[in-house]
Amino acid sequence: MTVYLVRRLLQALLVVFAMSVIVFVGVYAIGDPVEILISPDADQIERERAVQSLGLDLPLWHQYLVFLGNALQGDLGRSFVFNEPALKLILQRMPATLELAFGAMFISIVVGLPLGLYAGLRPNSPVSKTIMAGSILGFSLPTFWVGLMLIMVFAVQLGWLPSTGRGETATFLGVQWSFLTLNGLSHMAMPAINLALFKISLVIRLTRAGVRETMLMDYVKFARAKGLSPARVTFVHVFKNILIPVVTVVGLELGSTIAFSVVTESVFAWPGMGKLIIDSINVLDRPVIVAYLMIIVLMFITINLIVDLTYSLLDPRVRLEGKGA
Amino acid sequence: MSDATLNGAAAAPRKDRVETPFRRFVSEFMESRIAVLGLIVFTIIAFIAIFAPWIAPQNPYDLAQLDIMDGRMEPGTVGGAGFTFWLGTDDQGRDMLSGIMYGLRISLTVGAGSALIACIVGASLGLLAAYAGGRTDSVIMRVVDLQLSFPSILVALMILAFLGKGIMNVVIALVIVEWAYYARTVRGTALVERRREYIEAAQCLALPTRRILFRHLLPNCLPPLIVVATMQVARAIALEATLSFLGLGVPITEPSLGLLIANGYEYMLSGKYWISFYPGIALLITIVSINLVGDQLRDVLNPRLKK
Amino acid sequence: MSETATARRAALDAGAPMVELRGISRRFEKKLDFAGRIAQRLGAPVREETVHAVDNVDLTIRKGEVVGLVGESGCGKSTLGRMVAGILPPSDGTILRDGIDVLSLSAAEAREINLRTQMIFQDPYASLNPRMRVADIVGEAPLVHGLVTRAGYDAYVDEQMRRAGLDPAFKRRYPHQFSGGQRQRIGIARALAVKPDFIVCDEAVAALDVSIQAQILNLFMRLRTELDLTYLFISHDLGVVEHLSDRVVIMYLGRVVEEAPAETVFARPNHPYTQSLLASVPRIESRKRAFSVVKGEIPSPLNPPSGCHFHPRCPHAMERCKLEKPVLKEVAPGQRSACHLNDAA
Amino acid sequence: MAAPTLEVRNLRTHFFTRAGVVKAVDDVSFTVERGKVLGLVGESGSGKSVTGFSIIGLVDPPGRVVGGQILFQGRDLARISEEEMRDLRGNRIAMIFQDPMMTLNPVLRVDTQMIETVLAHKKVSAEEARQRARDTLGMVGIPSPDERLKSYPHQFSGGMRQRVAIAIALLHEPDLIIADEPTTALDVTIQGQILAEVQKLAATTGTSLIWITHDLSVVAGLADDIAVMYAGRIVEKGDVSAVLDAPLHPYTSGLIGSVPSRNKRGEPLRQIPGMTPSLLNLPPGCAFRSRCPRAAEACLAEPEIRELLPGRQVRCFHPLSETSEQAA
Amino acid sequence: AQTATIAVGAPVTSLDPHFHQLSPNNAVADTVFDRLVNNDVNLRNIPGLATEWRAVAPTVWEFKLRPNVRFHNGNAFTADDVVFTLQRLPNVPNSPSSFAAYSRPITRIEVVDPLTIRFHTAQPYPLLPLDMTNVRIVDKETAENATTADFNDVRAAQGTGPYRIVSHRNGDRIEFERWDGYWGERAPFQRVSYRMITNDAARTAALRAGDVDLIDQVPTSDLANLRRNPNIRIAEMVGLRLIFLGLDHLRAENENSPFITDNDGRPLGRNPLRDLRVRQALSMAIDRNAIVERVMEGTAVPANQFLPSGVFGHVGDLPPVPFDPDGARRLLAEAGYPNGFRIQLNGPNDRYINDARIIQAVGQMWTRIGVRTAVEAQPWTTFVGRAGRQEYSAFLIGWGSNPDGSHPLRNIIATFNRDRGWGASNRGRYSNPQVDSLLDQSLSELDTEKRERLIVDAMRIAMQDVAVVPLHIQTNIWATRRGFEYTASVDEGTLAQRLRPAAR
Ligand SMILES: Nc1ncnc2c1ncn2[C@@H]1O[C@H](COP(=O)(O)OP(=O)(O)OP(=O)(O)O)[C@@H](O)[C@H]1O
Ligand SMILES: Nc1ncnc2c1ncn2[C@@H]1O[C@H](COP(=O)(O)OP(=O)(O)OP(=O)(O)O)[C@@H](O)[C@H]1O
Ligand SMILES: [Mg+2]
Ligand SMILES: [Mg+2]
Repeated sequence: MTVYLVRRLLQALLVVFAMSVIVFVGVYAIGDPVEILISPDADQIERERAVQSLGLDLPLWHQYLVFLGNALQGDLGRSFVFNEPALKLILQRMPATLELAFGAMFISIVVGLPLGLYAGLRPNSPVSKTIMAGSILGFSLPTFWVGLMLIMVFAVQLGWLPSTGRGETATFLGVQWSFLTLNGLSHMAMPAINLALFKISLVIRLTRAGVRETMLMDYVKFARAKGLSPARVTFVHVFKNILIPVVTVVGLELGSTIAFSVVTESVFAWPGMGKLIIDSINVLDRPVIVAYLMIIVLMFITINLIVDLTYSLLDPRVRLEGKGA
Repeated sequence: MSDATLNGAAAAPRKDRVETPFRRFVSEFMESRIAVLGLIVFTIIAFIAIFAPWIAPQNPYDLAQLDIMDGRMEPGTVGGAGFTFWLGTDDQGRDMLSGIMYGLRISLTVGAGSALIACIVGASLGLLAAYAGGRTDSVIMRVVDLQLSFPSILVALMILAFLGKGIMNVVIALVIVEWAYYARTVRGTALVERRREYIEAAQCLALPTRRILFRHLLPNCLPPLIVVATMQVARAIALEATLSFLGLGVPITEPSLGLLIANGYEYMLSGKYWISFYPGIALLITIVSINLVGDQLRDVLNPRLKK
Repeated sequence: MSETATARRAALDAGAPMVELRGISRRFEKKLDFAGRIAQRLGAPVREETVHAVDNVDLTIRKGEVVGLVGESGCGKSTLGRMVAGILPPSDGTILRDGIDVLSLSAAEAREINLRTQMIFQDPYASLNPRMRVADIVGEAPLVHGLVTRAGYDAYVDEQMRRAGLDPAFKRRYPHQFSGGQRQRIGIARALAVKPDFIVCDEAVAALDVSIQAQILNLFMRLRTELDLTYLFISHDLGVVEHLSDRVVIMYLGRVVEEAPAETVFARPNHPYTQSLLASVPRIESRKRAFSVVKGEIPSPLNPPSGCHFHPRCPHAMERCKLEKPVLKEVAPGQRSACHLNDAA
Repeated sequence: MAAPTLEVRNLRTHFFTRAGVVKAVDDVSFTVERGKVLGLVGESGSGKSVTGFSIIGLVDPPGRVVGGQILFQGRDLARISEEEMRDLRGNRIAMIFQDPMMTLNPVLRVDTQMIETVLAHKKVSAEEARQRARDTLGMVGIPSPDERLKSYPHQFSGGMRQRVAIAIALLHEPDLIIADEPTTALDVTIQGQILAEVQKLAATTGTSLIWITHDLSVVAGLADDIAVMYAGRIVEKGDVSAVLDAPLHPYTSGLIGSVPSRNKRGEPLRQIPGMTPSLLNLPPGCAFRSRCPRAAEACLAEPEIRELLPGRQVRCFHPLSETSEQAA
Repeated sequence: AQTATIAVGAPVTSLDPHFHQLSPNNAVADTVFDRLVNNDVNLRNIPGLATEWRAVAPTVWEFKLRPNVRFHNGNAFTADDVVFTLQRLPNVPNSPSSFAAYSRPITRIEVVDPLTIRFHTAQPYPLLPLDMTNVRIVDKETAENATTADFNDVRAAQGTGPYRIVSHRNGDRIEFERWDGYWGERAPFQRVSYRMITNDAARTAALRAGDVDLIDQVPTSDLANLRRNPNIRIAEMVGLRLIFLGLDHLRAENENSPFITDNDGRPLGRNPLRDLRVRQALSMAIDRNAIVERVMEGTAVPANQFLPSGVFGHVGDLPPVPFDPDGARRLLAEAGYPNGFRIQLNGPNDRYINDARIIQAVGQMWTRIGVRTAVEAQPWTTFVGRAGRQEYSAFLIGWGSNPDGSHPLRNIIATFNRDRGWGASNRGRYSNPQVDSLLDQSLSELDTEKRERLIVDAMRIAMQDVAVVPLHIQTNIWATRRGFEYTASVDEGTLAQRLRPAAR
C-alpha cells in the first residue's frame, strides 16, 4: 500500500513537472500572448510596458523558474486576461464541470449497466442485438454533432429543454450547484446526456463482455450447482465480478470525461473548466493553461488512485503492491 | 512400430484445403452478417475515397473551380458550372457530394495514416519494452503513463496549436496521442506471449533473438493490436473531426468531413441543413462501419471467448 | 529382453557424464524499485522477495541414461530443466556439458552446445507457434543453423515428421488442426530436427490422455534406441517415471532429497518424503485401499521451512531437522539421500 | 437391497452446434446404489462431464438432454421443472468441479459462498447457517474453520480450495455427489489427502458418489463400480476389481494396458493405436472400430450393451473372454 | 417586463474599467460607469459627466463637470474622482493592454473648482475629448488601493452609470440592477442578466428558444432565417470595423516575399506587391459585392477606405474600387506577370465575422485572374504573432476605428516608428513620407476643418496607392425577441441601457 502510494506520488510529481515544462515551451512556441491581449492601437511603448508587467521579458527558463518557485508555494500564477489567480479561476469553474461529468457518469451507469447486463445474459436475442448496434452508434457519433442535434431537437424544435447555459444554482457546501434546482437540472440534462453518450456505449460493452465471460466461468456453474436462484447467481456472483472492470474503466473514464467536456461545454456554453481552457488557449493565457493542465493531471492521478483502491476493495485478489510496476 | 501409419490414417484430412489461421479467421469473421455489411460499406467508402478525383463531379479543393455565387445551393440545384449539386453546396459554392468524397479521403488518410504510424511506433516500443525489460521497460512505460495521463483531446489541441494546421500535422498530433495505446497493448500481450512455451522452444533451438522477436513473438501479438488499430482508426477520424470542429486541424481549403461539418454547423439552425448534415452522415457511416468491423474483429480475435 | 537390459545397464555405468551440474542454484528475486525503497524507509512492510527455485543441486547424467526427475508442483523441476537446456542461466554453479563448462563459452560456441540439448514441453497447445505451419516449425531451426539446405529442406522435414510418427502430408497444416498427441509429436520432431543427443522432457506427457500418453512414451523409447538419446525426464507421475527411467531424482522445494536407480527408489525408498510420495500414489493394482495421508500442505517456496524443508510434514522429524540442512549422502551403492535419519542409523 | 439412489436409463445429451450435432452422451445407462461409489472413466471428450451435468440439469446451450430417464430416488430428473431441480441441486445432489482455482467465486468470501448455499435450501438464521458452514469445513479437515470462513478463495491453496468445494457440496448432506475430476489438478500428496477424506465421508454419511476421472488408478482405489465411457457411450461397466482384472471390452483392456505401472519397466506399453474420434457426425457402428484390433464386418453395426457375465455389461460384438486374454 | 436577459458573444474578462482595452469590457464599463465625454449610437460626442468642454488655450482643455451626480455607493462625483481616475490609468498592475495612452499627453491636471477641471498638454492636442470617451470615471474613495480583483468582486466596481452590478460570475454572467440615482434617463429594466455565450449557434439557439431576449454578433448564417421569424427583431447599423487585406511592403522590389512564388513554385526573385499595378490588380479582382452578398449575407458594405461616409475623415470623392477581372489581368500583364504568380493568402479563422470564408472567396477571385492563391486560416493566436513579424505576403485583418480618420492612419498606414508610436499595427510595413507628413500636421491642428482636410488628403493618397486592400465594413447586428427593442450603434458594444421594452 505504502509502496503503491509512494509510487503514485512520484509518478504524479514527474508527470506534473514534465507537463509544466512542455506547456511552458509549447505556449511559448505557439505565439506571444501580448500580441493577442494588447489593444491593436497600442504603441510600442505600451507594448513593452505590457510585456514587462506580465514578466514576459525574462528568458523562458527564467520565467519557468519563477513559476516553479511560486508553484512550490501553491501559487500557480495570475491569469493574464483576468488578472486573477489562475487557481481561483479554475476552482470557480470546477464545480460546473464536475457536476456535468458526474452527471454524465451517473447517466451512463444507470442506463448502460442494465442494458449491458441484458445483452450479456441473452446475447442472441434481437433486443440484445439492437442494444449492441445502438452502442456502436454511441461510439461513433462525434460529440459536437450530437450536441448540436440535441439542441436542434429538444430546445429549438420541441422547446422542452433550455438550449444552453447553466441555469439556476443553489449553494451547497459553499459551492454553486445546479443539480439542486429543477431549473438547473433541466439545463444540465442535455449536456450531461451528450457527454454520457459515449460512456453509455462503453459501459454497455464492458458489461456485456464481462457478463459473457463470467457466465462461462466454472464458479458460475458451481453457483448454479449449489441450487442458487438465477437472480442470486446473476446479481451476486456475476455482477460483482463484472463490476471490477466496469468500475475501473468508468472511473478512469471520469478523467477523460472531464477533459472531453471541453467540447460539450463549448457547444452548450456550459461555464466550466473546459470552456475556460479553450478560451485561455485562444488568448494564450499561459498561467491558466498551465494551472488547468496541472489540475487535470492531478485529478487524473487522484481518480486513478481512487479507482485502484476501489478495485482492491472489489477484487480481493489484487494487492496494490504489485501494481504499476 | 506401426503407429506412424495408423496415426496418419486415422487423422486423414477430411477436407483437402489447408485451414490457415487466416482462412479460419475469415470464416469466423463472416459469421456476423452485420460485420460483413460493415466491411462492405467500408470497402465502398474506401473505394470512393481512393478514387474521389476520378468520380467526383468537381475538385472541391481547387479554388478556381469554386464560385461563391454557387454558395449554399439546395440539393438538386444546377450550378453555374452546369452540373447538378445533388447534395447542395456549402458557403463557398463547393459541391457537397464532391466535398464529401474528398473529405472521406482526408479523414481516412488521417485516420489510417495516424493509426498505421502510431501502430508501428507504439508496437515497436511496446515489443522492445516487453522483451528488454528492466530499465528500458520502465522508461518506455513511464513515458506511456505520462502520455496516457494527459487527456488526448487536450494533447492534440496543444500540439496542433503548436504545429499549426495541415494534414501532416494532424497526423503527427494523432500519432503522439495514440502511440501509447499500441505500446501498452503490445507490451501487455508480449509479456504474456513471451512466457509461452513456443518462445522457450525457439530459444532452445538457438534461433537468433531478432528472429524470435519478429517471426515468433510479434505475429502472436498482432490480434489485439489489430483490434486496437481498427478502434483507433475510428477514434482518430472522430478526433480529427472534433479538432477541425474546434478550429484546429486541416486547412480550410481542403476540408475533411469534420471540417465540412464544422463549416455547416452554423447553417444547421438556419435551415441549410445539408451543409452539415450530409458530411455528418458520411462521417457517421464511416465510423460505424469501421466500428462494426472492429467489433467483430474483437470477438473473433479474442482468445478468451474461444473454446 | 532382460538380457539386453542388463547389457545396457552395464554400458551406462561405464558411460561418460554427458551433463554435470555442480552446485547449481537458481533464485528469482523481486527487487524493490525506487518507490519501494522509499516506502521501506517509511516503514512499510515490504521487502525484497527471493524464491530459491533450485537450491544447490548436483546432478550427473551419463550418456545413454534416462534420468527421471520427480517432485510436486513448484519444487523447481522445470527450472532445473530449463537450466540444463540452456534457456535459463543459473544464478550459481557450473554446468558441464561433455566436460566443458557451458557458461565459460563464447556465445557462438554456447549456441552450438545448447543446440545439442533440446527440450520437449508439457503443453502441446502453448508450445507450438500457432502462426506457423508444421513444416516451418520443424524445419526453421535446421535451416537457420545450416543443418539442411533449401534444396534438401522438404525431404528433411518429411523425414523428421515421419520419424515422429506424423504423416508428412500434413506438413502444410497449422498446429490447431492437430490433436494433442499429434502436436506433441510435432514438438518431438522439432526437437529432433536439430540432431540433439540429449533431450529434456518437461512433463511431456502430463497433458495427454492415457492411450495417447502410451503412444508418446513408446515413441520416446523407440527414439532412444534409434538415435542413441539421453533423457532428463521430468514428471510428477511416478508411474511414468518408474516405467521409463534408469535413475530417479526426487526434488522437494528446490533441493534434491534422494537420488538412486529406479528399482531402488521404488523398492527401498530412503528419504521419508520419497516414502510418503510413493504411499500417496494411487495404483491400479491396489483395490479399495485406504489412501494414506501425508500431513500438511506444500510450503511456499517464498518462505521455505528451516533446516530440512520437509520437516513440518515428516513423520520422523527431530529437533535437528529444524535446524540443520541435511546433505545428500550415499546410503547404498548408487543411492544418495539427504536425511538426518541416515546419520542416526 | 433398497432402491438405488440414481438410475440413469438411456440418457442422451446432444449439442446442437453450428457444425452439426455432437452426441456427447448417447444411450448411457447406469445405476448408483446407496452409499456406493461409481467410477466413471474415459478419455478426454468421451462425455463424462456432460453426463454429470445432465444429471444435475446444468447442460449449457446448445446442449440439451434429448432422451432417456434420470431416476433420482424414483423421480425422473429429466422431466421435472427447473424450480424443482433447483431445489434438489446443492441440496440432495451436489457437484464438485475439476479446477479448484475456478470453482469458487474469487470476489466473494468463503462464508458468503457457504452460507448462501445453506440458505438456498433451508430456512435458518444466518447464524445457524454460519454454524453449519463452520462445522462442515471442520469435517473436511480444514484447521481453524472460524478464521478460514472469513478468507477469500485466493488465500487458500489448491487443495484447501477443493476441500472448501467439497464442504459446500456436503452442507446439506446430499444423497448423491457428482465429483468431476476433483483431484486431477492437485499434487499427488494432496490428492491422497482428499481421496482419504472423501473415502471417510462416503463411509460415514452413506452418500452415493459418482467419481468422474480419467485416472484408472484412482478409480481402482476408490470406487465400488466402474463404468468406462468411449465416444459418448458406456462400453463396459461392472465391479471395479472384475473389470480391471479381466476387462471384456478391447478398449478397456487397451486403456489398462496403457497405464505404465501395469507394464514391465522399460518395455513398450500396450498402446491403443490412433486417437479418439470426433463426436461430431460419428459414423454408425462401433465407435472404437477404427482402433480396435478385433474389429470385423459385424462392427459396422451398432453394438448393444449386454450383460455378458453377472454384473458385467459390455458393448462389444467381440468381447475378450478369459481365454482370449490369456492367448494375447 | 422588469427583467431582461442579454447574451453576448465575447466574454467580459474584467469589471475593472482600466484593466484591459477590450470592447466587451468597455461595453460593460459603459453600462456601469460614465465618461466625461459620452458618445451616442453614432459615436458623436455628447456630454457625459462633463457638460461642456473647450480648448481655453492651444495646450489647455477645460471641462465643466456635471453637478449632483452620485456613484452607486452614494458618494458624490467631483473633480477629485477625475484626477484620481487619470492617475490610475497607467498604474493598474499586470494590465495586458492598459489605458495609459489616454493620460500620457496630459502633462498636468488643474482642478479649478470641484466642478471645473483643466488638462494641460505639451503640444496642441485636438484628440483629447475623443480620448476622454475612453476613460471611465471611478470613485476615488472606493477605488483607491482597489485591485482589479476588487473590481471583479463587484465591491470596487461602483460607477455612476444607469445600471449597477449585483453579481459577477467570471466568464459566465453579470447581473445588473437599475441604479435609481442615475443622473440621466432612467434605465428601462429593474434587472438585467448579462450572459456570455461565446458559441454562435448556441447563442442563436438560446434566443430562438426564448432563453435570452437579446443577442449580439448574430451569425450571418442565421440572419436570413431570423429576419423571417416573426418573433425576432433585428437591429443593425454599419460599424467602424474595416476588413482589409494587408500586403507585404517590407520586402524590396528585388527581394522574395515569403509566400509568393512563380507558377512552378520557385522563388520569384522579386516582390510583385511593391508594384502599384499589381496591388491595383489584386484589388480590382475582388468582387466586393459578391463577398458582401454571398459571404456576409448583406451584413457589410463594400469599402474603398477605412471609414464609412459621415465619419470624420471619410474621403467623399474616392470612387468605389471597380470589379474588373479583365482590367486586373491587363494590369498584371503590364507589370510583367502575364501568367500571374502564386501567392498564399493568410488569415485568422476565429476573429472576424466569416474571416475564413472571406479569404477563400478572395482566393477564388485572385485565382481567376491568374494569381493562383492558396489559402490558410489559422487561429488568431498563431496568426497575429506571425503577421506582426511580417511573415506573410498577404493577409486578412480587421481594424475597428475610432470615429476619427487619424486613428487608422496613425496605426496602420503611417510608417512604423517606435518612438512616435506610429504604425503600431502597420503589419505590412507600408511607408509613404507624404502620408506621414500630412498626418503629422493634422495631429497638432486644433482647427477641426483644417484637420479633417489634412486627414482626408492623407487617406486619399494611401488608398490610391493601395496601401491596403479594403474589402468591406461590417454591420453590427443584434437580434431581440418579440417585446424587446435594441438601439443599434456604430460601436460594437452591447450595452444594457440600449435594450428596452418594445414600443408595441
Ligand atoms: N520466472 C519466474 N519468476 C519468479 N519465480 C519463478 C519463475 N519461474 C519459476 N518460479 C518459481 O520457482 C519455483 C519453481 O518453479 P518450477 O516451474 O521450476 O516448478 P516445477 O517443479 O516445474 O512445478 P510444476 O510441476 O508446477 O511445473 C516456483 O515456486 C515458481 O513460482
Ligand atoms: N458447449 C458445448 N458445445 C459443443 N460441444 C460440447 C460442449 N460441451 C461439451 N461438448 C462436447 O461433448 C463431448 C463430451 O465432453 P465432456 O466435457 O463430457 O468430456 P469429458 O469426458 O468430461 O472430458 P474431459 O476429461 O476433458 O473433461 C466433447 O466431445 C465435447 O466436444
Ligand atoms: Mg514445471
Ligand atoms: Mg470433463
